[in-house]
Amino acid sequence: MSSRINALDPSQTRSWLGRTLHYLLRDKAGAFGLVLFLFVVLSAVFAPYVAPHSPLQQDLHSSRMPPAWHEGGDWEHPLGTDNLGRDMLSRIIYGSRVSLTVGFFGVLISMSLGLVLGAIAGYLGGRVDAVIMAIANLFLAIPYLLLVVVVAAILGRSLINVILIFGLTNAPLFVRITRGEVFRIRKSGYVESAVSIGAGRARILGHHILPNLIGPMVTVATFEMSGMIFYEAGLGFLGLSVPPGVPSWGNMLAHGRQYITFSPWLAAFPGLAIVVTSLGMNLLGDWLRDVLDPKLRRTAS
Amino acid sequence: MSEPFVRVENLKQHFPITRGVVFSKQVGAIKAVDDVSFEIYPGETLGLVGESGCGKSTTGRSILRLYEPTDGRVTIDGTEVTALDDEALRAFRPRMQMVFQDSYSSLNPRHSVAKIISEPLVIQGTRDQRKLRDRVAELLELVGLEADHMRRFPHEFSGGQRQRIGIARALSLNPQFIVCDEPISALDVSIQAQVVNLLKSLQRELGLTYLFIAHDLSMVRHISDRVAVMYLGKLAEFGRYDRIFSRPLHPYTQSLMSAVPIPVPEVEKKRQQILLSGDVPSPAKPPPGCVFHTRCPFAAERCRAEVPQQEEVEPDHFVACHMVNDPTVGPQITQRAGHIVEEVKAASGTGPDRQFTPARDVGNR
Amino acid sequence: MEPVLDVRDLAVQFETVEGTLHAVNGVSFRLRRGETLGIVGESGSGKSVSMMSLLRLIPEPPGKIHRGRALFYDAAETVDLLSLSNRRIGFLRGNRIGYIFQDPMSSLNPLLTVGIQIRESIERHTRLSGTQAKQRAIELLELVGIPSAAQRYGNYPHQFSGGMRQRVMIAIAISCDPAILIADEPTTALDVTVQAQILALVRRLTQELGISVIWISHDLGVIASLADRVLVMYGGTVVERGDVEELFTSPRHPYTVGLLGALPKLQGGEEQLVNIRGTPPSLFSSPTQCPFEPRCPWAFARCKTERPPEFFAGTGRVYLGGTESASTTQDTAESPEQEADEPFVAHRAACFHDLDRDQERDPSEPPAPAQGADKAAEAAGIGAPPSARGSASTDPPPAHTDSRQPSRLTGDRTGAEEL
Amino acid sequence: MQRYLFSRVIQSLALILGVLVLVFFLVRLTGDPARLMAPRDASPERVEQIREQYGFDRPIMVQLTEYLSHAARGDFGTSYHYRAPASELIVTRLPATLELALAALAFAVVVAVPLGILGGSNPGTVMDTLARGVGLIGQTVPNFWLALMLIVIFAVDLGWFPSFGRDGPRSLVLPAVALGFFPLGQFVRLTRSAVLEVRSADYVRTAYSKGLSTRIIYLRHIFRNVSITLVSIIGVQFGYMLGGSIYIESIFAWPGIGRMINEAVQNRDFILVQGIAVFSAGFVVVIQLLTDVAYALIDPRIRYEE
Repeated sequence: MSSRINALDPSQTRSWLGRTLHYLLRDKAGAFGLVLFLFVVLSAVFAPYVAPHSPLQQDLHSSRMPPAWHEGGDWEHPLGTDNLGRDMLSRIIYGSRVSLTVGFFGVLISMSLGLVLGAIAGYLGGRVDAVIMAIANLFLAIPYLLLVVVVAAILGRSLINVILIFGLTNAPLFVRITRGEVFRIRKSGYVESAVSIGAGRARILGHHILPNLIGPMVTVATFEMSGMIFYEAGLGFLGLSVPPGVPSWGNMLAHGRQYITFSPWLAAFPGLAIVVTSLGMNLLGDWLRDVLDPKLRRTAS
Repeated sequence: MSEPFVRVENLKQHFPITRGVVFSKQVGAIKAVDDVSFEIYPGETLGLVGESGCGKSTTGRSILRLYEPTDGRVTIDGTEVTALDDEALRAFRPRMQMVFQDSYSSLNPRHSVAKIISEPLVIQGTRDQRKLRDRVAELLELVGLEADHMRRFPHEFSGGQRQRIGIARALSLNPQFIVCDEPISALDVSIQAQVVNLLKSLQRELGLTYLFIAHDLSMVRHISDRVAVMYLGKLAEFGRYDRIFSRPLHPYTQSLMSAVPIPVPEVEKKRQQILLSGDVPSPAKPPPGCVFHTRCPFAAERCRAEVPQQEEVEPDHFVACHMVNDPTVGPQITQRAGHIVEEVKAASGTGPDRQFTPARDVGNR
Repeated sequence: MEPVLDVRDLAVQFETVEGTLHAVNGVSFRLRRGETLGIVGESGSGKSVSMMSLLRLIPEPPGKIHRGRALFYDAAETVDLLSLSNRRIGFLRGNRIGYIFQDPMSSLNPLLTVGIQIRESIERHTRLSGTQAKQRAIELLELVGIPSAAQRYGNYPHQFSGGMRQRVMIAIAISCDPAILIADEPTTALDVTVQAQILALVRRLTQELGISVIWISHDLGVIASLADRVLVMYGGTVVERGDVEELFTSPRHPYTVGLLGALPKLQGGEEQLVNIRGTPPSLFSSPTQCPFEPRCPWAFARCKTERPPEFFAGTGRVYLGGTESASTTQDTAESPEQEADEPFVAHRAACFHDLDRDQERDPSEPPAPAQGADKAAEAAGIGAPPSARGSASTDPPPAHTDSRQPSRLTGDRTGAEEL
Repeated sequence: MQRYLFSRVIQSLALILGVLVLVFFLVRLTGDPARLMAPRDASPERVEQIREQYGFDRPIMVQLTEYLSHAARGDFGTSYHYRAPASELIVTRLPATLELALAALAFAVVVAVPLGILGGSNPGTVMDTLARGVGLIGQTVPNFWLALMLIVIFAVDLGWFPSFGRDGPRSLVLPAVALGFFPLGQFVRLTRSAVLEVRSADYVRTAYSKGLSTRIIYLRHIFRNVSITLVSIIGVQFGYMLGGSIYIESIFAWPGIGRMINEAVQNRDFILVQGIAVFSAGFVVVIQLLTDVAYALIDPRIRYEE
């Protein structure tokens, strides 16, 4: 009996989730990415318990202390202090909250917008599709960073604004991807067969198109979240993100830049935090793409 | 004979070719199906045969209104399908079903077999989980799979098994008419026979009417009661299978039949095949007159100018060719038909000396 | 007639994440000068892999030629294709051995003109100058039947139809007058009328040029129309081989028998198609039994424990009208050296059935468990092989009496009696 | 080919027109562009003055028509801060940015393409791991941070290159590396995966079956097909670099457009910002058009489109 079951699937796990986990554990890079990502998320969530000091607590006596392993360093401040004597490690831990909040809600907004508009464009086609795509392509024509900087300068510094900026400027990308996927799925054999058994539009969207969109969406969302974390720091670096008092990686970088010659660690550590977060998410994203992209997996097997 | 179960009248399916920078406009049309008419009688199989791009799959989809036909009328069991509005069409869908060629893509990879097979039932209103499960189990056994396969996913099955799942889904609503769109062409020879035998026995048991689309002439002969030969969006020849296979009169049918290699070396090596010259013209720019005239050895002036209509050359045998009844060329065509059939018949006396035990059940247990 | 290629015990494996895939498992065959050898098999039977590994075209890794030899008797020298250096096998490819692939749509580089793609083969292997090579390429295009070849020379592949592209592929493969042409299902992707054109072309070309051909196909009709001899492959092994007429009329291996019965006939009656139940074998485990056993209606205990070697079968007709001498041999032809001495085209099948048929009738022998309870009744009667008919009186009469049965085939086979 | 080119040019023009309108409305996003442009501590009278000066008090359609008709003549208004025409300012700053972008692109291509090819043609080897690693790092290191770290190491500690200014080839090195690092990662990844894909294509197998040498197969068959992929993303990367130059030019005090954007934003000089945005988008659209032409030149399937 078992010989008649296709031998190509080694896992023998039946459910989709089970297979996914199976593939994750087999891919070391993906698993490592997941660990890094969880590490950042957990430290952001539990910042008050993890951080050794308050991120705002100033101590002008010990300003710009080097990291602990350097001469003049102290394990009281493992990563040193800034010019106001605030603990770098604590500020980095708290800073991750801004980055992750912007990344998470930014992606949430842009993905929701993108899903709705992209699904409409891809499913209805015709004139609606033409209009939606024309607008999306307009946004995509302007260099992304430039667009973000301009909009940020117009809207002014606040967390909500930053989230909105990323949510809105990134939506066209999601629109384009969703539309392409919906288009592809709509032409697929299983949607055609659903039509042939009398499935209505709602059912086709809900049972066939949306579930098959999850894979590509999750993958793109991972990369875009990493991108937003990146660009939020960039905006902070230009002084266009959250208000200057808030500990964020971008603000810390902008601040550290002034002391770059004498106290390079002030800029180095927030940047490293970005690199670690981004690395984790990219590894995770690569892995997700490999696992969730049915086209890729089929050729691999 | 009884009333036709399916009646297709002057069916046209044209796909627009658009071009444009900002606003697209139609600059032409691909005439995938162009004025095709035929009937299928209750409980019989119509084999629709032709080469790639001839419009046979499109015909099947237009009949089921998976494409909106450009023109023409399709009537199934007295209901004019082409006149139904969306709501009525959905309600009518259970009575006409389709088995798809690509069993990999026509089954949603995220859905379990149970979900796939029960989906039509759910759409048509069955909510009782137990009833659904029982019906799925029953259907799986009907197509030769096991009831506990329902928990698995399509990728866990081989091509032949997936095709069985597709058949089970098509059967779940007790349809009367099934369009089989090249259901076996992606399968290995030994698996093809399994699926074809299954389709045949299901037809006997359930009294189904089939439109069987294929490019394999031998398979069409094997399974069909009537045969329609299609070329470039039009029917070349149509009629009862024994009529067509004992006297193929359309020059295209002749070349098709002559081109099929016969697995009997003595015969095959001595055969004089009719080789067609050139390629199939593009359906976007079909030749005027008879679409086959560019490759037809018998083509005359008339064929270039005038579209031939179906003519009944003998009872239940229609040919769309100007030359068949031509006093000078007609006999040549008939003679060629005789020659081709003779060559093929030469093979019928021989065959393997051993018999393989036919599996008696429809499944593969 | 002398051989041009002698393949012995070829085995090819692929390392995959799921384990080792035994794609080809000890394939031996011989190709004689000027003949066309057909190789039949379904997907996964190893037919393409074994041919590609002869020219070492399988990607390594994950592929690996595990063992075997492939002696190529070229005009000047004899070489083992499998142990040549990369440089020397490169010299043979496209020069002495031409290859045509299955999918003409993807086998030509879309960015280069067909002319360049033909020319680069000529320029690699001959000393023709640029203009001469171009001239030759145009001649080749004419030879394979491409109208207005000189103009088409500068066209790109996407401007050709599938059949025309396959003609270009043929032109490339024969551009340097090869000794061997390997055609890997070249007509599978084509329509039947186009296939007829291509078959006619290849038949004409190989006759004119005296090329030995290996033609791979899953279509028995194509093999019947082209081949002089046939190998039937299943699960990475050769299960049956023989002269084409004999193999098609007196198939010995249950798989071949089933395959022929599974084909619908353009001419036949209303018979039901033969079901070969089950699915093709998994190749992940190295077989220690007959690969066809799980699907075979005639299988018995021995088929599960041992891999059947190739036994002589059928009438033992010797190719090209030789003597009928081989029929008394029940040699298993285990060693390749021994094979070399055998008459060229003995009909052989890798199946125990004819030898051990008495064992099958033994009531104490339980039916193979995989086949379920109703199998026992089946094994007792229906489908008894014709070689058993009339020789053993204890046999129940066969359920299907085929009036077309040529009588010459029963009783000819003497190997079984000697057991 | 001509039809293809024609349609692409029309599309590009339509896109630029659309961008003009989009930017026009972006600047009016908060509803009161006059307040946006005025200094933070400006008196209401001053704001009112600005409103009149720039005609923000007129109906919006009138403003739009005038803006478009001026733009058609290459007039993007007068910079509030520099007191000079925006288009003139952009043109003066353009050479520096182009120099930097081209240097960054050259750096990225020269390093990435060989690395991607070596990695893709030897999957699983050390070279491949290196290629994948570089591809990953390129995507994860923010260029503004990289720029700072490069200054710390190569300008401050080692003193090999100047840490700011545009003063000869040596001053170009650090900004170009910082700006080109992200495209570099992209190019490596794409080249590698394109090589991986192309080398297992059927036509490459055909080339092997003809007995061609590996060198010829790579040169004639693989690279040509890989280059299609590369050409098609260079336009995208150029757009990215125009944005990235905002950081890099500011950090290295490079007198280009990117730095000017930063200054204009800090000075709330939105006439200039508007001009640069339109100009950059137009620039990217033109680059995209050029890459499409290059694409068509390489790929006959587009050139001979029926």
